[in-house]
Parts: sequence; C-alpha cells; structure tokens
Amino acid sequence: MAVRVQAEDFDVSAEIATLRKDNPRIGAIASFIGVVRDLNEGDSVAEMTLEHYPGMTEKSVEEIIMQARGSWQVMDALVIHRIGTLKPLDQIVLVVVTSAHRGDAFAACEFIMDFLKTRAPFWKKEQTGKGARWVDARAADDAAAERWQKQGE
Amino acid sequence: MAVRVQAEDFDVSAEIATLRKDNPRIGAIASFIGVVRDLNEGDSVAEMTLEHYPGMTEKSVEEIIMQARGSWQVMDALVIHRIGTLKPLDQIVLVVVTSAHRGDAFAACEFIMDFLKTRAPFWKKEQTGKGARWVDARAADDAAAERWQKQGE
Amino acid sequence: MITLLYFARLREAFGMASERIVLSADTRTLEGVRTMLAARGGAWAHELTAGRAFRAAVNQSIASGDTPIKDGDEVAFFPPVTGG
Amino acid sequence: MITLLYFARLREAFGMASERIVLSADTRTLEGVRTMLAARGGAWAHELTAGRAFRAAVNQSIASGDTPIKDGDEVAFFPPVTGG
Repeated sequence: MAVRVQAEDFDVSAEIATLRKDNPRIGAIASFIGVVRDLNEGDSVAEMTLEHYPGMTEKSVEEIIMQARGSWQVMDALVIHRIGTLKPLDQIVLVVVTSAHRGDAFAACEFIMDFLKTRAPFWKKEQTGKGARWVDARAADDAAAERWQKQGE
Repeated sequence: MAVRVQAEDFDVSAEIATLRKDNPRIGAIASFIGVVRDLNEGDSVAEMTLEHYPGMTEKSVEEIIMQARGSWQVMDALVIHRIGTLKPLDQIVLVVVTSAHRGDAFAACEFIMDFLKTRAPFWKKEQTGKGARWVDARAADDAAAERWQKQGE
Repeated sequence: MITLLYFARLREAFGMASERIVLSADTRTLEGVRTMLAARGGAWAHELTAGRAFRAAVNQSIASGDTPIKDGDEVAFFPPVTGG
Repeated sequence: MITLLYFARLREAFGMASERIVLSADTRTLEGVRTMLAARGGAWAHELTAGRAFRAAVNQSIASGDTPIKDGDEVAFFPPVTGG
C-alpha cells in the first residue's frame, strides 16, 4: 500500500509494474486517472492550483485504503495525488488496485476514488476567464460517497 | 473507438496517451488490465493459449462498446485482447474508457470487461501440472454480465 | 453451401476447424444444422446434444435454434467463451 | 496551547495559514473553539457560522462540534474538500 502526494507527474505503466511486484496471484488491475479539463461549471479553465493538508492527507487516504481492504479482496493499492499548479490535460490523481478478481479490483478502485473526492483534504483553485475561484464541493460527489456508506450499513 | 486482437504485448501508458488525443474535455480515464495468474481452480498454470473467432471477435466487441456508449457518457474506448501463448504475469486484456466524469468511465469500463468475459468469442486452454485443459466458463462471470441486462430492463 | 466453423474444444473433438457442406432442402434453421451434424454420431452426437454446453453463431452473431439458415451463411459451433 | 490551521478559502479569508492560541478554561470542545474564533468578528464571524459550509479536523481526523479539545491539539478549519 502506498500513498504519495507530489508535484511531479506520474506514469501509470511504471506505477502498475512497481505495484504488481511480479506477484502471480494478481489477475486483475483496475486503475483510474483524473485529468484537468479545460471547462468547469461552464467556464474555461486556464490552470488550477491544488492545496492539501500535509499529514492528514496521507492519514485519511491510508484509512480509506484499509477500509477498501476490509470490504473487498485487495492485493495492493496505490494512490498518487498531485499538488501545485496544473493545466488542462495534466494528470491530477491515480488510483490503482490489484486483486485476484476483477469485481473486487473495480469496486475497491471506485470506492477509493469516491472518497478521495469527498473526504481527502485537497482543495482546487481554478484560474478562469472570470478570474480565480475556489472550486465548490459537488453534491454529486457527496452522493457517490454516500452510496458506499449505505451499502455498508 | 478501437478494438485490437493481437499476439503482441501492450503498454497502458502509451495506449491511454493515444486514446486521449489531447482532448481537454476528458476528465476521467478508467482502465482495466487482466493478467495471467499462476493458479486457476486450485491447479498451478504453467502457460495458456488463447484462441478466438476472427471477425466475430471484433464485431462483437464493437457492438459491446456501442452499447456502453448508449448507456453512459463515453468519450472514447479501447479494447486490446491478446491471443496465442501467454505465461503467468503476462497481460491478457486491456480496456480503457475516457469520459468527462468518473462514474461513467468506471461503469462503462466494467460493463465492457464483463461482456468480454461472457460474450466475446475467446477460449483459453491451460497447461497445468495435470496436463492441458480448456477453461470452463465461470458461473460468476455469467452472473456479472446478467447484472447489466437486469439494470437495462 | 454453408461454411461451418468449430472452435476450441469442439474443433479438437471434431478434428477439424472448418468445412463446407451443402444444405439439404429441409434444413432451414440452426436446429436443423445441429440435428444433421449430430446424426454423424461419435463426437458429433456427443458434443452437439441439448445437454452439452455449446454455443452457436450465424454470420458472426450469437444465434439460437430457431435462427434461419440460408445458402452462403457462416455457421459456427463453440464452447461457452472464456476470454479476458 | 493549541495549533490552529486554516486551508484554502478560509486561509485567504483569515489572512493566515496557522496560529497558536491558549485555550481558555471553559473551551473544551470544537464548538467552543469555533465560538471563540467567530467572536473575533469580520471574516471570522462570517465564515465560521453554522450556515456556512466549513469542515474541521482535530489531530488530522474529521471532527464534529462535540469533539473534545485539549492542550496540544492540532485543530484545522477548511472548506468542503474538492480533490481528485
């Protein structure tokens, strides 16, 4: 299990190779990459700056991964979240989950990603044609995270 | 949309870069890689050979992708399925889906993968310690594909 | 004439990957083709009975017993698929 | 003494990223800390009222109003998160 917060870009092939560690029990690798779009809430975005809460970020993401391990058969998991200034087309976040079976890999990967959107302490400030603005939390994201809690009840 | 059946290995980073085509409307990239395990149904697997039905494979996978496009907001999708002889740790299959939003990317990617397991004309023959054997279709895979049909009713 | 294709376990059981046969006048459905092949006996009778797990496609689309068959069609028989 | 941290919009609104304050004897919960900060008026009163969308963490775990606060704690206030 690895959680990294970094300014540098990442390469998904290289990260998957490292995570697999040549473990022949892995049959399924689900991954998700979030990238910066040039449009948000109808306004064009020139760039954005990502801020986080050092310490709490790593702690909360590790907790999320532990929770995923409790719910699904997870061999290993990796989360990379970038901070600093990013432009459209830049990669923001990577989640990779390895498992024996695909259902577990998909579910755990989406679960971790939904919680990253709603619980991990990251904030985005966008530079748009109308000036700089902090991105508001989306109700749709809260609903996606809540879905998992309901299933767990 | 691209569907490739090939003996050669693939690199997920390179494939994602090609699929994205620098489209700044893409915010989410879900991908799945299936790899050969060294164990199946309790027996150790030394290698396997993948056979397919040329023509029908491409046709059926293209139909599956069109169906995914009808159900979710999908920007583009790629399926690569390898054939020939593969060993444990080798990559078998890659599915990548790009979308504006992560929920659509995850759902379409898992949908395509479930159908690849149950509908696309591929067959695996395993070389195990007990000799060669054709892999039987798993009931769990049929159930995974059926789930989608129920949701669509 | 129709083209018949066999894959995986069925290809091995029948000892052939494909053949071209002339359709008899009363063979108008996939079930008719299956009956005709099963009548060959041996592996054909064994593999292509209702109780066995096999699938069929007509012109590269999954088909069922009542799917019509006409001259020039490509008909394939194979085990349940196990891709991915 | 407790450490207070502010992030994102709140950091900008308060004009500071952190401060260390002495806990008054009757401040024993997160709600007590919030009340004390809101009493400063201006941006503090505006941002830290019940109607505003803000979150808080105590020692790097999400906390609620009744979460106990003791000397040495790290208390953070921030807007709803927007990562990924």
